[in-house]
Amino acid sequence: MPDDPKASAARSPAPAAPAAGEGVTRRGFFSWIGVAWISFSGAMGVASVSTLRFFFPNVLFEPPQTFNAGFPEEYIPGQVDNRFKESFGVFMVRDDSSIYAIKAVCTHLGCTPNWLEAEFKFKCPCHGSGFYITGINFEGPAPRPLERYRIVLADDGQIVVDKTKIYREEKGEWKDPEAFIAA
Amino acid sequence: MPAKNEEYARSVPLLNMVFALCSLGLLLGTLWMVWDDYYRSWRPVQRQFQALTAKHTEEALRQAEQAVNQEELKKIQEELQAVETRSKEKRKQLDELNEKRKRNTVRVYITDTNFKNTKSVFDAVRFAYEELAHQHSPRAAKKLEELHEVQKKLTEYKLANDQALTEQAEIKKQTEALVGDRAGLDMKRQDLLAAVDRLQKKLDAVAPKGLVMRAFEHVRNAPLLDFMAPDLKVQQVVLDNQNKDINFVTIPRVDRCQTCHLGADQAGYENDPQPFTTHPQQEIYLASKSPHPVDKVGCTVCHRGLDRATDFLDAAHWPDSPEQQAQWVKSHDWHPKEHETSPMLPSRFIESSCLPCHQGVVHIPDAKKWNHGKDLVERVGCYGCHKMKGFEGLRKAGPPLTRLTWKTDPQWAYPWIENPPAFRPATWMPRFFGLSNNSSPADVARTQQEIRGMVTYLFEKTEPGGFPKLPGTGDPPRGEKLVTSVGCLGCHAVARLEKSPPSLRRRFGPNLDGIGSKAKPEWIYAWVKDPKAYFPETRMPNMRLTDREALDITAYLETLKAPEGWKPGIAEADPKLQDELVKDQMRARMMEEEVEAKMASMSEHEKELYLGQRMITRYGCFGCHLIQGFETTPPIGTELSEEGSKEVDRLDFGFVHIPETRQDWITEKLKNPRIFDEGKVKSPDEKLKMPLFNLTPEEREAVVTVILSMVKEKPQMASTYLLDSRHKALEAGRRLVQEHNCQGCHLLDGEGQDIRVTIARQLMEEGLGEEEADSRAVAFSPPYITGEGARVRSDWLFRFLKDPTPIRPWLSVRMPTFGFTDEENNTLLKYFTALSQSDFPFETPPVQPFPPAEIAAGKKLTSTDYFNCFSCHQQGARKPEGDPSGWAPDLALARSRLRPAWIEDWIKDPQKLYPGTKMPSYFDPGSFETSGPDDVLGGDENKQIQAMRDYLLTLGSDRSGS
Amino acid sequence: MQWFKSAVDWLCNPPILFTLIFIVFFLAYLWKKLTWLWTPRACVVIFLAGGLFVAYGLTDPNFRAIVTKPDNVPIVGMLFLTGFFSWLSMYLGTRNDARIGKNLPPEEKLESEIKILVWPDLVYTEFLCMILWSVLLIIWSIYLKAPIEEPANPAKTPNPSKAPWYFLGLQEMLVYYDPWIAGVLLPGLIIVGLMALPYIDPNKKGNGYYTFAERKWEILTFQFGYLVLWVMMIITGTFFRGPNQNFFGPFERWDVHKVVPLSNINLSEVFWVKMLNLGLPGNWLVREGLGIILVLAYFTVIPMFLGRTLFKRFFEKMGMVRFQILMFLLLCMVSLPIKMYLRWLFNMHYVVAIPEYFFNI
Amino acid sequence: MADAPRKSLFTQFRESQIWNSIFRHGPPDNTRNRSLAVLTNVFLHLHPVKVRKSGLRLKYTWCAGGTTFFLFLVETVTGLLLMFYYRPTAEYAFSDILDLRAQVPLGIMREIHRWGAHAMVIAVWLHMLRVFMTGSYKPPREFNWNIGVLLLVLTLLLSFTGYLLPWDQLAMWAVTVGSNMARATPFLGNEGPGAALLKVGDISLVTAGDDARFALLAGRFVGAAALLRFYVLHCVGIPLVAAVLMAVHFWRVRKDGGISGPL
Repeated sequence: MPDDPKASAARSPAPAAPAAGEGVTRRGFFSWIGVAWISFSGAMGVASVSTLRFFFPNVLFEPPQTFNAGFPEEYIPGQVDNRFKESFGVFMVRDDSSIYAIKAVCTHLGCTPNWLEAEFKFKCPCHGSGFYITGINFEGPAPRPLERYRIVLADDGQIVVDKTKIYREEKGEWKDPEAFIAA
Repeated sequence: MPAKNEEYARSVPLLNMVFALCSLGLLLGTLWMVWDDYYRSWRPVQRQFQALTAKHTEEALRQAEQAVNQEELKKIQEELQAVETRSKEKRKQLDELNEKRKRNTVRVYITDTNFKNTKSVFDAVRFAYEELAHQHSPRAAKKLEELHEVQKKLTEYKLANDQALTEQAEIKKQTEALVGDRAGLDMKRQDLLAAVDRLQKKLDAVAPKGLVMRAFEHVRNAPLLDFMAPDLKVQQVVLDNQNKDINFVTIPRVDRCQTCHLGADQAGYENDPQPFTTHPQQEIYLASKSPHPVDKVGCTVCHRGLDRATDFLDAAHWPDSPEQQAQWVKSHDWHPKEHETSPMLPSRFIESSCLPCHQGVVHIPDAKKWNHGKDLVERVGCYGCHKMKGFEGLRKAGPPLTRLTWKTDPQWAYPWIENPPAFRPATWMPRFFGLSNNSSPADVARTQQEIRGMVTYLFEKTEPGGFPKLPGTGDPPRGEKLVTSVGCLGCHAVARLEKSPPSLRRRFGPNLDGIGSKAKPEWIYAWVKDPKAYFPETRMPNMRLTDREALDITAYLETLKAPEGWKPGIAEADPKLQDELVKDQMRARMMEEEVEAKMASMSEHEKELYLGQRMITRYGCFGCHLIQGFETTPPIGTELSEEGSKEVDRLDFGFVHIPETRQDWITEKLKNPRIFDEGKVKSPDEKLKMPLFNLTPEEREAVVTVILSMVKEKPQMASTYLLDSRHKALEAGRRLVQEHNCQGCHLLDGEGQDIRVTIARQLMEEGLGEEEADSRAVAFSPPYITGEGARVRSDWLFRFLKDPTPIRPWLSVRMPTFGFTDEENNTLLKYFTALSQSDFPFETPPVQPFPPAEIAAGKKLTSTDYFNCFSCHQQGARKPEGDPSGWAPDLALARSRLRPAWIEDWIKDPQKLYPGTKMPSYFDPGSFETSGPDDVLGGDENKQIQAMRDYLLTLGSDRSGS
Repeated sequence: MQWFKSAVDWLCNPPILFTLIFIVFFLAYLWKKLTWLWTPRACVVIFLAGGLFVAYGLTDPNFRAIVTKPDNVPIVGMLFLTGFFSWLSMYLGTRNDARIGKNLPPEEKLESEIKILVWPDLVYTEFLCMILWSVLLIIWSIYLKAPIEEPANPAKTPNPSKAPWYFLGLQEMLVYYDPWIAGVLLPGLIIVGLMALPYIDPNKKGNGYYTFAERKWEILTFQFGYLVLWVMMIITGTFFRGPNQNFFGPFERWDVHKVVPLSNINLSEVFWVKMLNLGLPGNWLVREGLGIILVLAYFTVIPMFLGRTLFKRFFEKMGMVRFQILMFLLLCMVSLPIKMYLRWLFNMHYVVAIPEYFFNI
Repeated sequence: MADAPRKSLFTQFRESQIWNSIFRHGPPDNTRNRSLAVLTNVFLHLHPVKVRKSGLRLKYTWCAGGTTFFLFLVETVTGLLLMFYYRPTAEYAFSDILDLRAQVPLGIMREIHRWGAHAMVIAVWLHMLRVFMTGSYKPPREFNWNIGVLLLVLTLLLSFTGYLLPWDQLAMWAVTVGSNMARATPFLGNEGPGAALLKVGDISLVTAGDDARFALLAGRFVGAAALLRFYVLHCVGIPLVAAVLMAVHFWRVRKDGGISGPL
C-alpha cells in the first residue's frame, strides 16, 4: 500500500495480456487461467448438481409406502379386508391358498372401487367396472384387472405390503412369488 | 490519446493467478460443503448395522440350512427327477397333449375375446335401451329385441368360453396323470426351502456379493446421488396421535430414533450393543402386537429427547449413571445439549412416562418402580404439603393431634419432634431439626425454643377428656402371642420380631417400637379395642378383641420401650431468646410499635403459645396432622402437579454443583432437603424447611419417578388408556384395597399376603424347618381372594364384609371389622366380581329340589367311604375331630356362601384355584376321566362332582351364613 | 492471571469503559503526539494486541461462552473490521494531509484523471471479490451452525432477552432513556441526521479523497456517533449485558441471581425534596417545571450561545435554519453521554418525569 | 510462426457461430472490444465503460458496496431455496428449521443465508463509513447518499424480519424486544407520550390493540400472524423496495459522475 503513486502510474502500461485464451495456452500445459476456469467450472458444476439434489427431500411426511398389515391369521379366507383401504388404498384379500394386496385404484379412470359383499365383487362407483375377488375385470369399461402390490412376510411373521412395486395380471406377474403369500 | 486507453491498472497474469487460487478454494469449499452435508453421524451407524445384520443372517442361514428336512427334500427332488424321466419316456403322448394345449390356448383366447367384446356391446345396447325406455321412445321395443339378441349371443360365448376352460383343466389333469404334478412338487420344494430362500435374499440385500453389486452399493449411497434408491436413509415414524407440545401449538411427533436404533423393534439383537439392541419386553413395547406398537406410539413420547434428531448429541441423550456418562464422553464427546426443553429421561426414571396416558389407575401394570413410588408418596404423605394431582381427597398421613393429652405427654412429644428417628428408626415421621441448615449452636438454641412453643401449643389445644384406668393387668407373653397371631403384623412391624426389613405393606400402620414409652396404657387399651372411638377416620380396623385379649396386648405393647439412650424431656426455657423469636415473627406482620405493645401485653405462656402457633404454620405440621386452629389452612409446599414439566431454570440449584436437571434436583432435595441453602446467608424465616424423610436410595428413586411423571402435557385422547366400566370398577376397588391394606393379609390381584412371612416365622418357632414353614404358612395365612368374586355369592360377601364371621376355624388370624359403608361394600363387591369376571350381583341358583338319587349319590361320595369330607369340614354344629387347626370351612355355609359353579371347579381341581391349599385333590386333572370312583353314577366324574355340589347345597338352612 | 481478568472486568463497567473510550477517542484524533496511531506499525501492534487478548480470552470458559455464541461471532468480526477500516481511513487521510500541507494534491488526485476501462480490471476484481466471499461464506457456514434454540414460547421470557445484535445499541440506550426516546426518537434522528448530513455540512473540502485535517469536525462528530455511540454500545449490549440486563464483565459468569442495587432518583425529587425539603407538588407542570426548563434551555440557549462564540464561523456560513438543525442533531447526540453520566454520577433517572403521559426524559 | 498454428479447441469454439451469436465482439484485447464487452452485456453495462483509476483502488473503495450487493444476491438465491422447505406457520416453522439443519439435502443454505445476512449488515455499515470518510456524500452525490441511507435501513429491516422466521426463543424474544420500542412511538404507540391524550370520553383511541406495534405484528404480541407478516415482508415486500432503490442507487452512481474522486 505504501506505493508511490507516481511509480504505480508509471508502471501502468502493463503487458497487454488478454483476459483469457490463446496467449496463455501457448506457454505450456500448466496455466493459471486454465486451472482457474477448470476449478471454477467444477465448483459451479458441483453447486448446480447440489442445487438439483436439493429438490429431492430426504424425508417425507406422506403415509409410508411400506406398511405392516398384521398377521396372516387375522385374515379370513374368502373375505376382502377393508381396513387399509382408507389409510393406504389397499384391499387385503385372502382366498383359499394365498393372501394378496389389491391396489384400490380402478384401471379405467382411477376411481376407488368398492367391495360389495352381497354381490361378491369389486364395483367401481364411477363407471361401473366390475372385478372378481381376484381383481380380474368382468364387466364395465375397465380394460384390465386391478393391480396388486408386493406382499411379503417379515421376520416376525407379519405381512408387509410394499406399494413401490406393482404386479399386473396381463403381464403374467401375479405368479411372482412376491405378488402373494401362500396361506 | 488512445494509448492511454490501452492501459491496464492491474497485472492480468497476477489476477489470473489470484483467480486460479480463489477458484481452487471455491471448488474445495464446495466439495467440502457437499461432504459436510452428506456425511452425517448416522451413516456409519447404519453401515455397522448392515454388517451386524449380515453376521446374524449368515448364522441364521446356516441354521436354517441345517434345519431343512433333507429326507423330504431328497424325496421331492427324486420325484421331480421321476417326472423328468417320465416326460422323456412318454415324449410322444406329452407332445400330443402339448399340441392339444396349444390349440386350446387359442380357443380360450378367441372365446374369451368374443365374450368380452360382446359384453361391451351388450352394455352399450342395454344403456341405449334404458335411455329410450326412459324417454318412452317408440324405438325402445326394437332396441329391446336387439338387446335380447345380443344377450343370447353373450350366453353362447360364455358357454363356449367355459367349455374351453374346462378343456384346459382337463388337459392339465391329463398331463399330471401322465408324468406327475411338476408345479405341485415345485411348490412343495419352495415351501421346504422358504426360510433358506428368505434369509438368502436378506443376506444379499445387506451384504451384496460380486463387484458390480458392491460398487452399486456405494454408488446408490454416494453424495449427491443418494436420492436414487439409497439403502442408507433416515428412518422415521410420523405419529399423528402423539402430539408434541411446542408451546400453545401441537404438532405430530416425527420419531427418527430408528435411524440408528435399527434393531429396536426386531428380535435377534438382544445381545448386541447399543444403538442396535432390541428393545426389552417386546410383548409390551414396540412389537406390532404389543399395546405400544412403534408405528403408533413411537419412542420419544416415553423417552423424550428431540424426536426429529438423527445425531447422538442432537437427540439429547441423557446418561443413566456416571459410568455411562464417562463412557459417552469418550465415545460421543457427550455434554448436555443446550437449548433443549425436553432432554431424554435417564432410563432409571423411564416409568415416569407411563402416567400421562395411564390416568386414573391405582397402579400401572408392569410399572413396578412407579407403583412403589406412588405407594410411598401416599405413605409419607407428600400430598399433605404439596398439592399433587391424583392425590386429592386423601386422609392426612399422620394421626390427629386434637386429643393428644389422651394419648401421651409433652415429655415424650418434645424429643420426638426434635428427632423422630432417634426414638423410632423406622418411622415415617420426617425430621425437621438438626439438619444441614439448622445445626449451628445458634440454630439449635433457636429451634429448641421453637419446639417448646409447638409442644405447648399442641398440648394446650386438645379436647378435654381421656380414657378410664385399665380394668386389670394383662400378661405380656400372651399379648405377644396375640399380636403375632391375630393379624396385627399384616400392617404393623415390631423390630424385635423381624428377621428382615418389613415390606411396605407391613409398614402401613406405624411401627410399634417404643410404643410403651410413648402411649399411655389406658390409651392403648381403648385404642386396640375400638380405634374409631378415638379417631373416627382411622384405617385401623376393629379386631373384635375381648377385654382379656385387649389387656394382654396392652401389657405386651407396654414392654416395647424406647431405644437405649433416648430420654424424654423438654429443653430449658430461654425467655430472652423466646422474646426475640416472638418479636421477629411479629415484626414481619406489624409495625415496631405495635410489636412492643403486643409483647408487653402477653404473658410468657401466651408468647410460647404464639411462637408455637407461628412455627406450626411455618413447618406445616397440619399437612399431615389434624391440629386445632389449622383445620382449613392451605398446604405450604410448592404444587407438584406439573413438576415433571417445570422449567429447569426455575429450580434453585444455589451453590450445589450437580447436573442441572429436574431429576437430579429432586433427588438431591429428597436426600438432603436443605442442601440448596448451602453457602447462602439467610434469616431463619427464609431458610428452606422441607423435612428429611426416612427413605432408602431405591425408595427415593421411586418417589422421584412419581414426581417426574406429573407433567403438564396432555396426550391425545386416541393415545390414552381409557377405562371401560369393568376397569373403572376394578380401579375403584383397588383404591379401597389400597386404603385398607387388604393385601397386607390377603393375596389379591396377584400381590400381597405380606403377613405370611410372620406366620412362617411363627411356625419355625414352633419347630418347623424353614422350607416346610414356608409352604405350610400358605395354609395358615389369610386366604387368597383374587377369585373371591367367582367363589362367593354377592349377598353373602356383602353381609360378611359388614360383620365378618370366622370361616376357617384353623386360622388364628382374624378378618377384622373394617366398618365399611354400604357404598364401600358395593364398590368392593363390584371389584371382586369384575376381577374374576363373574356376574354382579346375583345369579340364578340351580333348580331345586334336586333329584333324590343325585343327592343320595352326593351324600355317598362325601361319606367316609369315599372322600370323607367331614373329617375336616365342619358341618353346622357338627365339628370334625381333632385339633381345630386341622379343620376346614363349614360346609353348611356353602349354600348361602358359595357360587355353585365355583364348588364344581373347586372339587375338580383345588390346587388350580388356590395353589398350596390344604384341600386334597380327589380328581387328577391329568387323567380326569379315570380319576373318580367307578361305582358311583356310572363312573362319570362330571356327574359325581355335580352330585356333590347339589348335596352340599342342600345342607344347612337358608340363612345359616349370616 | 486472575488479576488481569478482574481488571478487565472492572474496566468494562460501562461508566469506566465509556469514560475511557471518550478520552481515548478524543486523544487519538486530536492529540498531536498520538498521530503515530495512524501508521501501519501501530495498526499491527493494536491488532496483534487485540488478537492476543481474544485468544487469551478464549481460554476462559465465561469469555468463550459469550464470544463463541454463533450470533456473536460476526460482532467480533465487525469490531475488528470497524477498527481496521477506521484506522485505514485515518492512515490514508493523514498521508493526504501531509501532502496537502506541502501543497501537493491528495494521492487520489494523481490517478483520478486517468480513466481505466472497466474490462478487465474492475469486472475481474469484482468477480474475484465474489468468489472470495463465496468461499468465506461456505467455510464460515461449515464451521459455525446457525443457532436454533428452544421452540418459541410466549409464556417464558428468556433471561436475558435481547434484540438482534445490530439493534443492541438501541437496547443499550434503553438503559438510560425511555423507549420513546431510545427506541423511536433517537433511531429516527439517526436516520434523519444521516440524510440531512449532505445538506448541513458546510465544508466543501474533502470530497472524493481521504483527509482528516480538512474535515476534522465532520469526522470527529461522525466517528463519535458511529464508533462510540453505535459500535461500542452494541459491544456493551452484546457482551457485557447478562441476565436481567445486569452488567457482567467478559470473564464473569452469567449468574441469574446476581443482584445489583438500583435506586434511581428523578430531578424533581432532588429539587423539591432534597434541596427544598418540600414534598412533591401535585401538579406535574409545577413538579417538572425545572426539568422542562432545563431541557428547553439545552436546546435553545446552547445553540444561541455557541452560535455566537465557538461555532460563529459555522453559523455565518450556514445560516440560521441549517445551523439550528445541525445544533439540534448534535445536541441530541450529545444528550446520550450526558444522560449516561447523570445516571452514573447522580443515579439520575429522569430529568423530566411525567409518567402520567409516558413522557419521561 | 511458420507452421500453420494448430488452433486450440477453445479457439475453435470461440470462432464458432454459437459463440459469436452470444458475444458480438472479438476478444477483449483492444479498446474497442474491451468497451464492447461491457456495453453489450446486460449485467456488466451497469458499469460505465471507463472509471477513474483512483476509484479502482481497493484501498479507496474497500469493495464494500459491491460486497453488499453480492451478499444481497446470495441472500436472494439462498432465501429462494429455503422457501421450498420452510412454512411460516406457528406449527411448522420451528420444526422445518430443525429439518433444514439435519435432514434437508444442502440444508447448509440456512447457514449461508444467516451468515450472509450478518455479513451484509456489516458490509453496508462499512460502505457507509467509506463513503463518509471520502466525503463522497458531498455535492453532487447528496441524493444518492440519501438513497444509501434508506438502503441501510432496509438492510436492517430485512435482517430483523428474517430474524423471527426460525420461530425459536431467540427469534421470538429478539423480535419482541425489538418491536416493543414501537409501543413507545409518540402518539402512535399505546405507551408513547401523547397517546393518553388521544381519547374520546373514556374511550382510548390508541391501545395495544391498534397502535404502531400492532400494525407491525398484526397482534398484541409476537404470534402466528406476526410470523406470516414478517415472512411476507422479508421475502417479498422489503426485497422489492430494496431492489428498486438499488437500481436508483447504481444508476445515480453513474449519473453523479461515477465513483467519487478528487475534483
